[in-house]
Amino acid sequence: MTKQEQHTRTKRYGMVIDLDRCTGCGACMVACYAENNVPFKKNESDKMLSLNWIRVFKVDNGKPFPDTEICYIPKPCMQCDGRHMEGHSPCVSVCPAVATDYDYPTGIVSQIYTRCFGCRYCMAACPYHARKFNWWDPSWPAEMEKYLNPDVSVRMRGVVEKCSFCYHRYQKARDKAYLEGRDEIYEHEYQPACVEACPTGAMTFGDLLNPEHEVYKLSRSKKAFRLLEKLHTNPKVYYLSSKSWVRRKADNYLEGQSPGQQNNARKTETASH
Amino acid sequence: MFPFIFEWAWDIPHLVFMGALWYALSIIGAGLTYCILKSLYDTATEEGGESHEHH
Amino acid sequence: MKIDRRCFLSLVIGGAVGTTLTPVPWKLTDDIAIWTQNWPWTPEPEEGPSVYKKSVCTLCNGGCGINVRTVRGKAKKIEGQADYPVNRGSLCPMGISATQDLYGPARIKSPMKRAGKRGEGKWEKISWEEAISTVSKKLAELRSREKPHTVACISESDRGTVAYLIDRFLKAYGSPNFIRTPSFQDSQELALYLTQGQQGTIGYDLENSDYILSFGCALLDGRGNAGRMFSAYAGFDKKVKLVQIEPRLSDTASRANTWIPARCGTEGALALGLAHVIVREKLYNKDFVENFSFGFQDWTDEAGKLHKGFSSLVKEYPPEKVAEITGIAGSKIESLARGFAGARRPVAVSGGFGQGSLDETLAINALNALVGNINRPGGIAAVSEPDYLSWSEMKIDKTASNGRKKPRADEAGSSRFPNTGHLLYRLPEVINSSSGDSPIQALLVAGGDPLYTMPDSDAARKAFDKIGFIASFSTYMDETARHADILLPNHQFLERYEDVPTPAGVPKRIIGLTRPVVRQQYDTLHIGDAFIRIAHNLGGFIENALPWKNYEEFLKKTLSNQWKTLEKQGYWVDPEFVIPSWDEAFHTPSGKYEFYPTERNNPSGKDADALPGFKTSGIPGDPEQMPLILIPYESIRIAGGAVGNPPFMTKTVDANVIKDEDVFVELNPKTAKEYGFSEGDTAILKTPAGRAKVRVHLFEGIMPGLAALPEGLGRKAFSDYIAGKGVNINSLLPEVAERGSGLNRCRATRASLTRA
Amino acid sequence: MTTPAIPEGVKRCSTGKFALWLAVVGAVLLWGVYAMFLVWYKGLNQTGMNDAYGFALWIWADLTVIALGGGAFFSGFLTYIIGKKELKSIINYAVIIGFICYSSALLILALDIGQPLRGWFIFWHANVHSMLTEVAFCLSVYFAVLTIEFLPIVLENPKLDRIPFLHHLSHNLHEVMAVFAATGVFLSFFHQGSLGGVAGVLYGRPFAFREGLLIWPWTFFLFTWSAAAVGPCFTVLITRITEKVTGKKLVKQATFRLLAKISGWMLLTYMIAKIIDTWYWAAVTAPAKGFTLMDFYTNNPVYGIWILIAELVICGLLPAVILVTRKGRENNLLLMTGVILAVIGVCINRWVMVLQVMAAPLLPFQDWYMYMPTWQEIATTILPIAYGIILIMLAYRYLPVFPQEKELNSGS
Amino acid sequence: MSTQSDNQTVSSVKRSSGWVIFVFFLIGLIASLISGWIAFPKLLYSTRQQPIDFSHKVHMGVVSNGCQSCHYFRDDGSFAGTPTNAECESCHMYPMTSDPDENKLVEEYISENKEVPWLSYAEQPPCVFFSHAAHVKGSDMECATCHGDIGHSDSLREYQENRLTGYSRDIWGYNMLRMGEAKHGQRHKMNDCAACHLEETGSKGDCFQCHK
Repeated sequence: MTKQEQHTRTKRYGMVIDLDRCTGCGACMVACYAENNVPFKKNESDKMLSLNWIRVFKVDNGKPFPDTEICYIPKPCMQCDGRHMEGHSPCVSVCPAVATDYDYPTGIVSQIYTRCFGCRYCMAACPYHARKFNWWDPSWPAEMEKYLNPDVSVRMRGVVEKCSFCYHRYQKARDKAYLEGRDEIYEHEYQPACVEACPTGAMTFGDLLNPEHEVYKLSRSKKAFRLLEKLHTNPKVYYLSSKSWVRRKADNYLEGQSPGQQNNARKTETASH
Repeated sequence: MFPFIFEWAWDIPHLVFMGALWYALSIIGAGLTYCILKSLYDTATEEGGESHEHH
Repeated sequence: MKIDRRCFLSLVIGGAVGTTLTPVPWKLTDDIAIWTQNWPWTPEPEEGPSVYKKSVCTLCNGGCGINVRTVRGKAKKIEGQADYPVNRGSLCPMGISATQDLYGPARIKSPMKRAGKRGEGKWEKISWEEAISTVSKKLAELRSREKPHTVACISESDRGTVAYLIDRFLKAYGSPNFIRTPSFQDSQELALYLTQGQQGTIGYDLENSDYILSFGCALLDGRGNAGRMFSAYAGFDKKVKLVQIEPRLSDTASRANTWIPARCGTEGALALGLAHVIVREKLYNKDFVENFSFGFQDWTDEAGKLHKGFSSLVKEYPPEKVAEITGIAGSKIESLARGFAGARRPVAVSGGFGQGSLDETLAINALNALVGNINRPGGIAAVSEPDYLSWSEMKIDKTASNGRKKPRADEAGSSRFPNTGHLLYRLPEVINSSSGDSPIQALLVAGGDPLYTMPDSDAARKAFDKIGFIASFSTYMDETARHADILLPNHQFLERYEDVPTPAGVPKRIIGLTRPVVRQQYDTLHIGDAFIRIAHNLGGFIENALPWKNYEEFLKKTLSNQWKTLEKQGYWVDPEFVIPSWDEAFHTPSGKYEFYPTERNNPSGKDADALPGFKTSGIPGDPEQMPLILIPYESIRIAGGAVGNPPFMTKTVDANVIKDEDVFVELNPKTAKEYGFSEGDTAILKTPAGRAKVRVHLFEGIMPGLAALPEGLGRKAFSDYIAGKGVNINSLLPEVAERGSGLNRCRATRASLTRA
Repeated sequence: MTTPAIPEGVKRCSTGKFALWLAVVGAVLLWGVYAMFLVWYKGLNQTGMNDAYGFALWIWADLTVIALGGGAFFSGFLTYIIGKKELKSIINYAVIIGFICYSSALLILALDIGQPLRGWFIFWHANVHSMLTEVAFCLSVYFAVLTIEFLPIVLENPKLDRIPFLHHLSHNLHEVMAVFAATGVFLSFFHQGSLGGVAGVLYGRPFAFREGLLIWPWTFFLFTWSAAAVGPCFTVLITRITEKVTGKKLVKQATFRLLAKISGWMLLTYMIAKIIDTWYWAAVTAPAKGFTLMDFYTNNPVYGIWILIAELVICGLLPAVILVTRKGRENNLLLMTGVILAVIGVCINRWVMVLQVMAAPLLPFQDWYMYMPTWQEIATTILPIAYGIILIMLAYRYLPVFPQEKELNSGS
Repeated sequence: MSTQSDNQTVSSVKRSSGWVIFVFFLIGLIASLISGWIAFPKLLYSTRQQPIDFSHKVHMGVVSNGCQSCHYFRDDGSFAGTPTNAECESCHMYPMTSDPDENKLVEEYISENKEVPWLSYAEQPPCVFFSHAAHVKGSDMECATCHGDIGHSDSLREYQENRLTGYSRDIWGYNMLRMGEAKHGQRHKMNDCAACHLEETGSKGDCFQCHK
């Protein structure tokens, strides 16, 4: 059983998205749909009725032509660590049936569709709208069921679903490691579909605690920030941007507060953990 | 809900929460059982077939 | 013993008590819950070993290498092929969604013939024998009446084996009408021919450039080859500058280091303004300009006539004047010119507003010549096709040779447009204006979706209605297929073999191999096989011209030298392709790069018409009646070409682009206020070509006075997941032919917006 | 002939008239039932909810009927535990109203979940950290208590009372009722609170989030307090409406006044706590998360600061003042105004704690989310009202609900 | 509407005695117990035979690498599970014996190029990710620990399928109440996994360890 114990060495898988590099092409969304069997409807224009595990938002700096700037913000599930970095993410503790849980070995917030009975409390709790409800029975026209990925179970009507950081890829990578007698998986072996598909390399994924992983360095960069930092949800999705207006769009600031101060405050807080 | 269910853990939250629940349930259960048994007894000790008068 | 109601009650109570002591209620409760977890109508994908197969995506002409994950013979997921020399692992959302096209409802599942009126959507299933013989009979009949030249074939590409096969078929048959669908390549190829004397495409070495000046080319919005552009962009370091010139803050503009919002259609003037500064300040590459170019200075021809040179032309475009035309400050123009000329490997890219006129393309190309970045790393280079398509000349009969000599129906190559190769734009006008029989009697649509993509689609449909026989070889039920008489569906690209020649814009010579990653799903036939079988049916010289058993045999024989490499790694890079040095590169009459394109078709004979001068923008429409200018914009999330959006892509589109069935027209808040519109209002958009119902979206990033609509919407065919959404921008854009080249001068139009 | 179904000594309308009204209300009920089956058969896409509005009209209705049904537990608490004998004359009706409210709440919950056939997971696989688990357990157990409390009233129907076993059962249940009532009060304190906790623990939702005591946010206590305050008001209101409709005096004025007085003081103390809570939230909790108070009340078509004023002043302090003053209670019009305002106040409170929580945007680049219920949602929300009316009609007609009715109407 | 007449009605009717009522209660009780314990399980499960009776015993004697000769791991670490024709074909392209089951395999499946529709006793629902690698490679577990001693069986037992859920009966187990110690190879519900995990690793495991 020693092997087993080594495998459970705590990781905190996280993502860093360089907003300066994101062109808003939507490949991450499409790759996610294809990888995770996300169904679609004829009318997808109501984004609050549209299943998207990752959605790319278009934001602008609000300045008039020609000083306008736009920035795209891809937003998957933030896989929050919770207020005191102990897995008390906003959604996990509210689920009455333990259908969503904090996976301690990886830091990923799990969602078990067959356990969920659709009370939607987790959706009310999530400040990022990362959680989506299956309002309809999923259906695929023509013979499109053929492209469904067997590694990810298809969700039935009436349950909540969300981004899992393509956890099934982690499961598969571990299988391979077991077969090859390794205790650890390599950084490149476990990459979510969106990160892999990003055609401009704006997304990076890995263990935030492992100094050898790229995200370790990137998440500690001066340009790094997270969405709604002030709610103390402690997301594991970091963003990079060289523009202060982008950072201002990522959180709420009272009159006179500047994004920089907030960031520094968070840095010292994280350091103390 | 029961100790043999996957989610069960012998920790303080479970003991407090489920303890209170089972405590309430047992009071209700005991109360109901008492009432039913007592009523059965009362019915049996009365003269059979005789209609009842109001108290 | 008396049995009464109470006994029955007792029995029931006993039964109820007993039942709770059996597994029945408890097991059923659990099993019913498990049943909800496993509803039979919720699909359960079959497990199996993952097998990855390499291929090349042909949904657009980008030609990206892909890696397809299959499980038990089903295509599951498409990823970019990391080592493919074009896209290097990057892939656009369209390519990722191709599995939806493969298995989707838009597929034509068998050959069919029309059962109702044209376009009515009623079809009758037929056998391949019947389909092939119907087409053969029609073609044979036209030939027997000595009218082979009234047959035309529309294709999306004129390169690669399939195009070659079809062209060869037409030659043997006797038709000159092999027509490629229009694209930004048209003006670039023409400009390349006129300035460098080379047939081929312009390759832009964006990967090695350090200053990319894009004249409205939607590099990151899906123009040309999105996969390659994304991978190039991913490789840009901080030193690379991207400058985007266009009036709307597109994704490309938003990612650019500098966004130059020049007025719509004035890109050519801006290029000349930049050239003015470069010439005035002598920032140009003297070696190249003095030794390897022609027509920079004024020159005298053999007859002794003095001609104006390029340097004299640009004198007419001082920054102040260009500022007035373009709306970009003179100082900005100067700094831009200095930045461009001062960069180590600058490159100017054309391709704005769809096709771009020849004048504009020549002016932009001249910038590359000025800085001497032709055939240099980070610059431009002429890329001609590799010579693997070298089948021996065939014998043709008299009917065929007579037919071949007839002028093309689209007037390309005619005295009016002698240098232009393909002019599909012209076809509707030629047909509609002809009295009597249509100059085209039979149309074979072997690619593209002309009824959707052509400007002024009403006119196009009218012209198509005059054509007696239309056969579509489309894989999908697209707009043109819906209007055809007979359908001969091609395999989807994930089911077929095909070679993919170097995508336009790539400065290399590459052949990629599309190959079946899944077995054929429906009763379809490779388009190459269809033509071979038609040829065999027609017999004679035509059969002899296409002597192969099937397409696969033809392909393997054609690529016999490269086949092994192609099978192994999925692509072949021509090791012999060397970009020639300046003294060997140019095949123009002067043997040099021609700033003054002497070969240019110039009926007026004036220098001003030969040189790429700026003609005041020819945006059609009356400014009094139609005060706005409508421009199309490309979105990487909406496929604007022949293949319609798969459901996945439409799902990514924002709610302020499509809402239910409506498309949003982008307006600057100032403009909206001027006309009294606010966010979400419905409005009627009118242009000289048509009218449409739209909604209003306010966007600060668009120039006041403009209105913008996305390309790729308003489809009437394909699938319920895209059809009926929004407006086909092409139907609102009138066609304006450029004098001399016949190319569409400007993909913009005047428009008015009124309350619905 | 058989035993009369109608209790002895009281007059009820003719069977025909009764049936007619039953049919009218029954039609509304059937409409609701149809909508209910639509929702169960086709799923929650029949509603106006979306991913931003995981909770909507139903959860509001749930919270509201439970708050209003709080009259049962609080009257029970006053009657059986504090020993207010005067309330015996209204406790039966309070229990029936409570029973209607709680059964409706459970029905709505069964509708509101996406997978009703897995609903039992909430008990079986309970997560003890979730406020919703606490709600589910306390709600269902308390409903069982209410049923037990309701049972003897049903058994007092003359026909049922003839059956010896049931007669004894009714008698014996009465004997130990205080034990059940006490258990009910204990449960009710918790689940009223945990309903408040549902919103209050959402630390990702600054509009709802409140700090608190141990695991309970302040909303936990505020919800219990407000239900205790307004529940009796609702009992008074429904009793008065019943009196109006039947044209009879059913409960003594003194009982109404006593309930109103207790409600008034509860409401006043609740409002003081609520205002302190609001102030602390606006001054400390929200700013720590980057929000000012007005961020929650601007830039949207519905939620203006009016809603806060309506809840705290017009439907909070005002009725509290009316009900605590003797003159206010003794003036019939003022009393009823106070009672109605208090009921509206708690409805507004539950509305904002559910709907406005969902509506308020969090990220600066997001907008307010608006929501419009579908007819299916409205029909199923009206369904409990129709069901309640029918149950009240039946109870009033066939059960000895009001012990004082004979005495009060002997003159007529 | 008089109580008088009603009284008469009631007292005039002879009522059945308490004993009779109790007997009826017992009849109800016993009937429901019998139907619940005996008839219900029979009704709930349908029984099917494997398409071909396979002898693990015979094959174990022939192959070199034990179970993994046929039930092998793919290179990517995934477990191939039930063998497909591709594996059987290597020996059974043509019948090697006169065994009727072997002949059936060759004639009906291999030569027809049709996969054998084996019924998998331990097939987990689609929401479950079961890692054979973690158990067999990571923890060196024997196949028999979960699947029982099937490797030495001469014949395939019948397959029972739950009519409601469509799952093999081996998931729930043959004991309707799932009481007592799990018999190896015949109980594969989550709690069975958890029990073993708790014993072996000290933790029941996280949800995502086995769910997908």
